[in-house]
Amino acid sequence: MTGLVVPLLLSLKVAGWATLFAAVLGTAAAFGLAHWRSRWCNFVDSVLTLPLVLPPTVMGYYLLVLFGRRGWLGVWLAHWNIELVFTWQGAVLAATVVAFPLVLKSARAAFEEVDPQLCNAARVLGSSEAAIFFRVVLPLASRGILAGVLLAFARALGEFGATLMIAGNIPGRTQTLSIAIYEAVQAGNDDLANILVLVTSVTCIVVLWLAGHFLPAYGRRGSKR
Amino acid sequence: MTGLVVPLLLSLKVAGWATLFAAVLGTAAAFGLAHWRSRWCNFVDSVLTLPLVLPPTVMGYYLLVLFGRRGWLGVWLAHWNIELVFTWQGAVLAATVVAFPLVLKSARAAFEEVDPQLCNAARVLGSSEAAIFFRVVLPLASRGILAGVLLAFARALGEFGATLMIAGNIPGRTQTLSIAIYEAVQAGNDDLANILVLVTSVTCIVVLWLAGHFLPAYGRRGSKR
Amino acid sequence: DEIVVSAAASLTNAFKDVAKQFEAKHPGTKVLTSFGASDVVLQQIVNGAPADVFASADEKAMDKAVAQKAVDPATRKDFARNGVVLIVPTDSKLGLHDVKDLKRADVKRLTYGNPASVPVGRYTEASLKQVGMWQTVQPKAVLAQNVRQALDYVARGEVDAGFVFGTDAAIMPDKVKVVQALPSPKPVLYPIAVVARKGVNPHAGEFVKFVLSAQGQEILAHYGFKKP
Amino acid sequence: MSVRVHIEHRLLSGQREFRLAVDFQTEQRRLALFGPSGAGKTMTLQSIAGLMRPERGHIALNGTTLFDSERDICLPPRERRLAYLFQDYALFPHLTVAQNIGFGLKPGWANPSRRRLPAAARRWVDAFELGHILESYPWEISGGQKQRVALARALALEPRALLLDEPFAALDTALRRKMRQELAALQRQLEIPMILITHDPDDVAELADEVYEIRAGAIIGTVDPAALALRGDPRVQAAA
Amino acid sequence: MSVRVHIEHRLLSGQREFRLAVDFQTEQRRLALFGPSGAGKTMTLQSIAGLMRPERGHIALNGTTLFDSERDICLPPRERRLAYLFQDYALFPHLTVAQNIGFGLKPGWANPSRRRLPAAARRWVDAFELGHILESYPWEISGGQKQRVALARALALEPRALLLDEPFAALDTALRRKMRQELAALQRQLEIPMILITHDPDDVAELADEVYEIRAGAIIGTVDPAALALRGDPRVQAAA
Ligand SMILES: Nc1ncnc2c1ncn2[C@@H]1O[C@H](COP(=O)(O)OP(=O)(O)OP(=O)(O)O)[C@@H](O)[C@H]1O
Ligand SMILES: Nc1ncnc2c1ncn2[C@@H]1O[C@H](COP(=O)(O)OP(=O)(O)OP(=O)(O)O)[C@@H](O)[C@H]1O
Ligand code: MOO
Ligand SMILES: [Mg+2]
Ligand SMILES: [Mg+2]
Repeated sequence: MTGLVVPLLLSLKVAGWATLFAAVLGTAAAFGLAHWRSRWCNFVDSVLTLPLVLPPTVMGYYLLVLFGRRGWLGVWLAHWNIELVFTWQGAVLAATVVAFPLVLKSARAAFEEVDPQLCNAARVLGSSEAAIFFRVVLPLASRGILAGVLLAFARALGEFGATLMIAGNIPGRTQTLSIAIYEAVQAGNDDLANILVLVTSVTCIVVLWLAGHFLPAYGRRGSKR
Repeated sequence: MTGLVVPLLLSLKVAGWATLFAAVLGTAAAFGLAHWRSRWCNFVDSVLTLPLVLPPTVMGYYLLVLFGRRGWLGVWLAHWNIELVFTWQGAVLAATVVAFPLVLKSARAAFEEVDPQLCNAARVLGSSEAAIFFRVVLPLASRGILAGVLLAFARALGEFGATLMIAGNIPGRTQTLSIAIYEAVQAGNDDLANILVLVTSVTCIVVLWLAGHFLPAYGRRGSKR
Repeated sequence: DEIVVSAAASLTNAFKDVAKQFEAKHPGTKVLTSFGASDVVLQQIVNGAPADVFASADEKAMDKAVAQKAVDPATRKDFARNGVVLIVPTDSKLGLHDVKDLKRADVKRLTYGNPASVPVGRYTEASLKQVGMWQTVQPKAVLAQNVRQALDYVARGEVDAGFVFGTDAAIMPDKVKVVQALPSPKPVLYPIAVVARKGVNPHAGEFVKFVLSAQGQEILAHYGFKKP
Repeated sequence: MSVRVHIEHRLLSGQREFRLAVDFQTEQRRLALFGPSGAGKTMTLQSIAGLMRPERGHIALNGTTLFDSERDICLPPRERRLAYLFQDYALFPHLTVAQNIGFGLKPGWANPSRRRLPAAARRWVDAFELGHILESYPWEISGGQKQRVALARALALEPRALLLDEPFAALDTALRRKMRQELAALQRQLEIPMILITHDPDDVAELADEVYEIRAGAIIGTVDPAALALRGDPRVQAAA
Repeated sequence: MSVRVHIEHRLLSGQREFRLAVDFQTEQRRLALFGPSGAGKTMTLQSIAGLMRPERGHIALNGTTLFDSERDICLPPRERRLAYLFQDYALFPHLTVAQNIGFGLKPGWANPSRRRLPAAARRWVDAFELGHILESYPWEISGGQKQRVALARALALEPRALLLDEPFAALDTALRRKMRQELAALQRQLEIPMILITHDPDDVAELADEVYEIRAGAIIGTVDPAALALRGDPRVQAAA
């Protein structure tokens, strides 16, 4: 039983933090891109999507090279006593990087759908651009952003290639559900694998389902139909 | 040089087909979910998101169990002389399954944003529900759907866990760019790995960038700002 | 106290057992294990993963670790020996009896680990070259990312035959059948060493000693490994 | 010619409840609904068009039952073939003015071409002075232009009846007068029923034979179009 | 009190070009813009409010320069502190009526609470009869209700000037009269300039001291409010 609970809690912790980071960073980047009217905009967008394109293991390898003891970011972080390799914080880093583009793209599409006339309305009512973002744009784009955040959560929960590389596979410390499943499949332990898959699936369904209930009420304008 | 071209073309072929399938199936499923007003709706949505949550290798394992020579779907397909294991078609299957939820979630959010009043306008103008879908809903949701499709393409291009499992790693036949990168990194062949990563990145950036230019023009209503 | 042991995937079952018995003998010490393909583990250690002990499935990976000064060469010891075997699904109707039978046209697909990164693949390549079968076998191959994947393909009947370690074949006696043990030009040896880093963990040396002790060797033997 | 409407509906929004209970029947062809803001005029029109399904009641037009809650009949809007002008226009934002106007004239699953205007639509484009904005998108035109496009789109279809929700509210007096005449001409020519929502006594005077006054969701009686014109306008009272 | 507007702008939509070249200056406090649909009235008002940046020109209000292309001055809309009524209302769909009206009264990064209405807004809620729909969302209210909410939202702010784009178009005669009086009272009380776009001669008669006629993007002259009332209305001509 503890064999299930520990990786489950670890997975939720890692996926939770990663989703939070990906949501904040992805939304901020998307807002920037949606308002930065430049030819380079789509280019930067494509570059930021790369973590999705590279095989996670390769992503993980580069993270390892960058954040390892000999990597220049790793050396820098060591000054602050932050260690990422073989720690759960490393797993959060891996999952964040991989989940980030999912929020970015969804949020950007959502931001660009917001009627600019409504921003104008807020402007003449005296709102600053920051206030407009939080009071008008963000709520109106929330449905699309939420879709991206849920995708990010699912992806973070399932992430394992990059995690395995940078955080390793240490039961009780960095062995998330995904890695445990991988190991069980590799060990030919089909029964354990099936149980773990079931736990992951149920967890994910429950979380996504709950999130579905927090959809903002004004979105229900379709109810007149 | 051919060592690059063959996996590149294979990757594009696999990612292209997978994106096509994921786009059509994901959009259809999303439309169904956006209009099916039931308590089960969010549940089904969560279940359909599962391919994103399970580690790709595990996804591949289940696909193998299902579509392998002894799997019940594999046996059935064998009657029609369709073989998926160790063929590039298998890679398409793997990439499609993994990319599908990305289209689903983005498209669903986009569909739910379409003003139902516009559907009503089309209804009184004599359009059938199918015509409304193609003439009103789809174009208005196209930005969000496109975001999802681009994510799906990137994911399909980067897919390797599930592909490796079901399509295997046969140079010149099922060895996609991602698998070639993985192999190079695993073998400690950093130079080759870097070149392959560069090729993948450039390919992806170019494709995503081009796609950005096909964004529908009416979406530019923000230009008044 | 904790020690972190990074080891080859083929050692998974055996080393978990070793760790448990080591903990029993040294109360208060906790052994954390992390398994992966030898070369993956190597990369992690080279990049400064906080591991204390490295156990690899072949000499090549350990040589690289030494070359990159990731492990202390003075502590390096071979601790186990293994062998490569040719296996087929138990219900195989092809009637293979020898490596040479792989020439036959009705053998369409077979599998082994990718020689570029998987020790078992490197051993397989050397053996097949020795018996002059490499050119024949290579075009029919599906490369596996590690031993266990090769085993899995055979167990599911997706391929007609495959090459794995003897210890892996022993995991699924009901699904795969060993046809032949391959002669190997160089012995299949597993080296172990203490990772070199600031403030070496004093328990690391003790763990290596335990693996080499009579008790450690007994556990490994239980999982099918031979003495080096 | 006959129009028969008897519907009941209840709408909840937060704590607030709005009850619609509209009942009228007439042989007249040109009707107007008249009443204060929020009285239920739009809702009545939407029920007739099939955009809203009332809880109870029946609706019949020239003997054809469009809706009957007891016999569980509810024709889809498509089969009712009515022209409906939305109070907020509901123009398709992804289509040009020409495509918006041609929308109903082009069957099938594809939208009309970006430039070519169907012949049937030409009449309304000319009458409503829309020729120069055919290639513009809805966000590129003015409020009054939007309203005229919406009206042209609705009328181009040769409908079985006209349902118009404040069709001239955003127009200047001159245009309003011209369009009123066009509409009256069309109505004479096609001999179809028309139901009009308006706050303008001139519209009523020129376009309606019978005026129903609606308040808080219920018809409270008919008003004489001429009397309405006088009642509504203090200047005329002064002049008279 | 003085209003000075001199702006030039060019808008392209497909092949079509629209040229705006508006120039007027006055010491009167109550102005009206009058002209056919598509003449450039809304665009002029948007330029004054800072929602559109004209290519050339300057705009000054009571001596304060809001815009000057030569000195590269262009105050952001926020700092102009004007009340603006959008022709299409532009209500926030994610906020209730109460929140919409209170939007400008609540500074900071959070929206006003769902129910509590700021005291400053109460006057307009009462005057425009919006009390019963405070908790409804914009898609749950009628066209005229939307217009009144938009007007209340704009007026609640104690602005430096009023810019109103067809403020009563969707309202019935009785409401219109009442709101016109409210607006006149506010305007007298605050002593601020007001620019009004309307097609209704009654609005002009009651709310404007000076009327500019605008056609095809340019001011073609002023009109006497009283004359306009007579010119616009055939019934009055008949009665007179
Ligand atoms: N979706 C809804 N939910 C709840 N109440 C609604 C909804 N839609 C409209 N209402 C209410 O129903 C009443 C009638 O609305 P309707 O749109 O029919 O008014 P109307 O007579 O057309 O008014 P106007 O002249 O202002 O357009 C209004 O009080 C409105 O607030
Ligand atoms: N974004 C745009 N691009 C190009 N042309 C535009 C754009 N917006 C408006 N126009 C054109 O500019 C002209 C003036 O528009 P404006 O909205 O100011 O008219 P208006 O006087 O307010 O008319 P109405 O009484 O119908 O509201 C119109 O002919 C319109 O088609
Ligand atoms: O034990 Mo290995 O490193 O997968 O051949
Ligand atoms: Mg209405
Ligand atoms: Mg206008």
